[in-house]
Amino acid sequence: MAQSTDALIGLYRAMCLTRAFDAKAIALQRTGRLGTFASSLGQEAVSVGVAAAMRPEDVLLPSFRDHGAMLWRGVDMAESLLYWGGDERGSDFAGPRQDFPVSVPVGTHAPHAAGVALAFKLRREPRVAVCLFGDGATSKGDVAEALNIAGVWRLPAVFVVCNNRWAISTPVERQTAAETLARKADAAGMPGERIDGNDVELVVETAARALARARDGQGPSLIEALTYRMGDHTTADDARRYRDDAEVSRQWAQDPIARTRRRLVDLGAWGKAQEEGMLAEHAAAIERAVERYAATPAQPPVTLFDYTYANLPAELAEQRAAFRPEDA
Amino acid sequence: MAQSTDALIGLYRAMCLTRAFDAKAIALQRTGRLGTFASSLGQEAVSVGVAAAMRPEDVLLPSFRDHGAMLWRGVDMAESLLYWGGDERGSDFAGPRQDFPVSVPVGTHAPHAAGVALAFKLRREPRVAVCLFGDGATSKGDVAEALNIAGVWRLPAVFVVCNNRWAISTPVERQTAAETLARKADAAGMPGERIDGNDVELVVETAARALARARDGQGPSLIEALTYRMGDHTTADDARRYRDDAEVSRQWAQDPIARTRRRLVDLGAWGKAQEEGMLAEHAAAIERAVERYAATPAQPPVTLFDYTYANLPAELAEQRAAFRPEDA
Amino acid sequence: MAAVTMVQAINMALARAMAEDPQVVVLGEDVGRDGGVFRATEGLLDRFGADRVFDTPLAEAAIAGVAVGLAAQGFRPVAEIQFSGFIYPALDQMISHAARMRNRTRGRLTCPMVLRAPNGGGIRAAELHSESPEALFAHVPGLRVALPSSPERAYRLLLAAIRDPDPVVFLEPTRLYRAGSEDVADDGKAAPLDRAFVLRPGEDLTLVAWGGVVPMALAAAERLAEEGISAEVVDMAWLKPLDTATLIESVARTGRCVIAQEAARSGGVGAEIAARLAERVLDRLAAPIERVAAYDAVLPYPRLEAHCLPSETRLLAAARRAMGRA
Amino acid sequence: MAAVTMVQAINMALARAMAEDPQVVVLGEDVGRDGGVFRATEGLLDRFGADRVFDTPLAEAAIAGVAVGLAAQGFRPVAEIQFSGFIYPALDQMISHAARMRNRTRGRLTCPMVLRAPNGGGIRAAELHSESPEALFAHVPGLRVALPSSPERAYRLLLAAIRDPDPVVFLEPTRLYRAGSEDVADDGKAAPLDRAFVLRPGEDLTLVAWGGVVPMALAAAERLAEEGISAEVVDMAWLKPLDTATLIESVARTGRCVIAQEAARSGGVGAEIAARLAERVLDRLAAPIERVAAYDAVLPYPRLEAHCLPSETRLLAAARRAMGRA
Ligand SMILES: Cc1ncc(C[n+]2csc(CCOP(=O)(O)OP(=O)(O)O)c2C)c(N)n1
Ligand SMILES: Cc1ncc(C[n+]2csc(CCOP(=O)(O)OP(=O)(O)O)c2C)c(N)n1
Ligand SMILES: [Mg+2]
Ligand SMILES: [Mg+2]
Repeated sequence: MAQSTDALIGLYRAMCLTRAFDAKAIALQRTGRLGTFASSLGQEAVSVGVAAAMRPEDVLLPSFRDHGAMLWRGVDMAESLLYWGGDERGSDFAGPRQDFPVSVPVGTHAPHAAGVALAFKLRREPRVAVCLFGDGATSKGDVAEALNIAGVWRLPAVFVVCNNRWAISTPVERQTAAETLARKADAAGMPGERIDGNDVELVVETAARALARARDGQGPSLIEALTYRMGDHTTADDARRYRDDAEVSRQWAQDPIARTRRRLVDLGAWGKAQEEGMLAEHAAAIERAVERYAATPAQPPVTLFDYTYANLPAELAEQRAAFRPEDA
Repeated sequence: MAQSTDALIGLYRAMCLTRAFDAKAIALQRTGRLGTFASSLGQEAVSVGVAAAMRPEDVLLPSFRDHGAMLWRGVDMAESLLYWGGDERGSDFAGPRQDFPVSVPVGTHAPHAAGVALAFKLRREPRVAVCLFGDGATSKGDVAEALNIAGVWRLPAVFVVCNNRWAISTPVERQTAAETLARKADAAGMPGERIDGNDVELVVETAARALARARDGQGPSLIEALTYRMGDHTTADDARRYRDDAEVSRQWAQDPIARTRRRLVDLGAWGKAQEEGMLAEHAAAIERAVERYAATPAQPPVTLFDYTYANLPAELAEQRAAFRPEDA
Repeated sequence: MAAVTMVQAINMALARAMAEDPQVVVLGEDVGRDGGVFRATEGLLDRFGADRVFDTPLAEAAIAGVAVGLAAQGFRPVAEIQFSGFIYPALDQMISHAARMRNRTRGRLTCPMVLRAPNGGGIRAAELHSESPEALFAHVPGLRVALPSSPERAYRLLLAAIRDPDPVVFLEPTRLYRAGSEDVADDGKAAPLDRAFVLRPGEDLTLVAWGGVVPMALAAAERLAEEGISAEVVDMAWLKPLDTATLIESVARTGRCVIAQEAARSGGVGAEIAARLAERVLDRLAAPIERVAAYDAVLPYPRLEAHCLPSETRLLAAARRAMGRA
Repeated sequence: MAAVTMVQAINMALARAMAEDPQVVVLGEDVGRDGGVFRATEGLLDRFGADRVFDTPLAEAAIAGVAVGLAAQGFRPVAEIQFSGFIYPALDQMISHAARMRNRTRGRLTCPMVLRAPNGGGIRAAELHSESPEALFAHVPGLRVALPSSPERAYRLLLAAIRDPDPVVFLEPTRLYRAGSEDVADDGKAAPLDRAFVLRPGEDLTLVAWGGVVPMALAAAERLAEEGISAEVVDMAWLKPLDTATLIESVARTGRCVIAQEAARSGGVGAEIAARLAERVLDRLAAPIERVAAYDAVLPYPRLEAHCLPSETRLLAAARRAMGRA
């Protein structure tokens, strides 16, 4: 692997932070302090690995399960919580200003990635649009249309299917008969590759290659990263209704975090002290983020009128003027 | 080739009739007796060949350029003229009662084909849904979604891309970077095959194989039939704005009708007498169809209210009651 | 006869329709083993088997399109869109094909399908999980649009929708799915087609609502009664076509009308109702028609959602204005 | 200054906008070499090159979606949908993304795009080539919707649409593309945002129209003048938001209003206009507001199309009814 040990430690830490953040978010949801939340448990290597292969000036178009990538790119955990807490300001993140917010409709951000990549191409900027979506999303027409356009225009875009085997209750075998999801690339005339998405180094390496290719004007590619959704679909879901606990248990053997930790331990680069130090550090960072989240003053209700248009239409100005927050 | 000479003569005649009908329709349009019309000049082998591989109880879902297939299936030329003349009754054809009408929106009938095929599968009927669309249609999300569903449900459907190289002014090279349009099948996990669509026997044979496969419960397939749109996109188009006459001229060498005629002549099965007899017969049949078309009494204007709902809503009944044809 | 919630009533209607008519099939994302994310299709797979209930790939345009194909073949597909916020990709199929198949073929092929979707706000859900797109469908000739507002009406309207030979968009207020329960006889009786329900008679004022705001209108009427104002509450139930007769009869009598809708104010179904009343009973109107609706802003995320959606307070204020008691 | 048709004026506005602002790019099916099926983009490829004008694959959802991506990156894409009858697959992107990007990110990302499409009937075109879907967009917070009704207004409204920092759906009446020509100065002056045009002053009656029926309203006004009825003609021009002030001013004065729209009657933009008037100037109305619109039937194919669409005869009849001269 091309990664240095330091880099691997960085990836490991990011995956661990993602998981810890994830657990905290679920806890906050369970106690009524956050809205419905989509956990990325078990698939951190994909989200983090892809982001790690990007440059700051690239643009990320994440799915709703990509806090791993978003945090890596510089979104503040408090911003992420704000988003999941039902506050639009969570997507006005200070970090990667051109990155896209989460796309709630599955797969509809894929055409945006083509548009962003086209912008780069037209401006002759060596930047890449990176779009993450799930196995379920590959059934959407939007994704097919976007891949096709990116292919024929040779756009600097990288599409990553995080194949976690499930789209809510639908296993990937009932989502498509395609041999692999990487084969979706054939329809668009771009290279498609399936990789072990629980191997974070491989994810970084594969994504880096695809990004370099795109940056170099050689066009888009599709990466299928095989992983597994260890948790429920969201906090509103109960996966035991439709899948075997045994299957989930088996998948723990592939856990990307445990794998990476083993590798670091084998390399002599990680041990109990580092692990404990990191966990404490993460816990503290998360606590601080939760505090910032909790301390964020509410948006004044009247601001609900202020971001629909740059030029407030007269009719909306009237509604705004008549608005009384106490009427809710 | 598996076709008998008689069968080949049948195909030849059907292609010739399609072309003659086509020419007549253009003439009618030019003289104001028909609306905008989409000619199938040069690609008759695909439309006719596919239909010839079907059984009567199968269901055809044609594109707007498939009068070849529709006439073969038993749509009356007068009905077709009625349709292109701007009269809904043209799609209420007496012949193949379960066949679909022309789909004006490109590619959106592909999901219908999946639905029809699903109906066959659920009822365990040995029938096949056959959907025809163009190269341009393969860029539509609807087509990708339909192929994917047909694939994963192993539906008895055959999808045929009539690759006539152009979607209005867009050549297929700028439509997609896919190696072939047959590769679109990879994304859906079904077999895809590219064939010479100007070889009518090959079209029949390939379609027949795909139909047999589907009928046999082995699932859908995609056929890309390579041909060429010899005419303008429609009577409203002037292709010289965007493509070389020289390219068109070269394509005449591939003309499926001339090819089939040569073959029949080589087989000693066709000659001047037969040709002249057929042409006269077709001309007469077309004349009769035009007469039937011209003699079709107009729909009473008030009928415009009568097919939107089976149960006429009160508000529409009111509008109907107040309707005065002289107000137009 | 047991007390059931709205989502249970919907489940009951689906089971009933499937038991009665083998052509009724249910399809959509996660409608099978999972029973739908709100459990509306729970148990149907076990009871009717995989030939009658099927999970689809994640593709809303195709869900509608497949239903069109099934319907043309004589099936009566009931397709579920997981939330009405994801129904937009299905609009093309509904507008370009479902709504036109009968007319296009002069009745040779028809489209007896139902497109169901959970609808509306009030459950503090994520973005696009609280949409009210009913007006987009209610403008389309060839479609019917229905919204229930109680378990019983859900049961009977859904049966009417499934039995109707034309496409029906059936939007179910998520906020009412489990908001309460009532006894519903599983007797297979459908609600009349295209007919509104007068839920509470009144003399001074007509409150018109549908779906998720109906209980709000009923509560407001109760409150108005305390103030000596007798409000009639009309649940439109069908938004396409509209039951103009019931509307006119009521407003001609009361002379005052407040319309409550969850969708954004401008261009909502409330506008059509107001326009019809202004056309038909102008001379009976003792006060301008009031509309209470979501503001014409993008619907806020949960934190501010309630500030944008109609509230009982706003309904009451409008009613009092209409009564000249502002 | 030469007399230009509407489609030439649109072409002129596009060229002007592209010349002024390098961020303006044009995309759509056949907009390049072919110049668009109506020639609205003719010559732009030659003049501005393949980096500013590009043919897209046949994929309407992606055309809108790609524009959203370009716009987020600071471009000002002007995307063409070949006919508004094929705009339905783009609704999801327009509603779920274009209309929300500013709000969703609190202004961090925006969507200064225009979605253009030929619109409306009257040209005896094939099915789905004569649609009037403006109401579907006019209900959506975050969008603007404009329709021109003359070459000059087309030029100025399109410039306003392109320069506006938010998404605008721009629907061009095909029946007016070449219906006449007029002198239009290529001076880069945009029409004011969100403002209707009073095309003809009048005192007895207000005729409200937009797009393809505006000339019909003007002709009707002429005819009414002969009958001694002075009709004011208002071209709404923007359907989202609506210029309520101009409407109110006019109808408060005339006391009578006839609204003409090409779209199906129920749930059209005319309903919103009527509803607003009923709210705001109820006491000034001397007669019920009349709406002249396509019937609530599937729009017929060319043979019967004219029987469904509004006609001058129907407009005149409505005006006379409003004047009590029926
Ligand atoms: C267009 C659309 N349809 C339906 C939904 C509801 N929904 C949310 S996530 C999801 C499954 C997504 O599966 P996949 O793409 O595999 O992503 P994963 O959840 O596994 O990350 C569904 C159906 C949605 N958000 N958007
Ligand atoms: C959804 C949709 N978009 C655009 C159009 C306008 N249009 C009609 S035919 C056509 C090109 C179709 O190309 P192809 O699929 O190759 O079929 P062909 O015309 O070559 O038979 C276009 C863009 C349409 N009818 N439907
Ligand atoms: Mg998944
Ligand atoms: Mg073609």
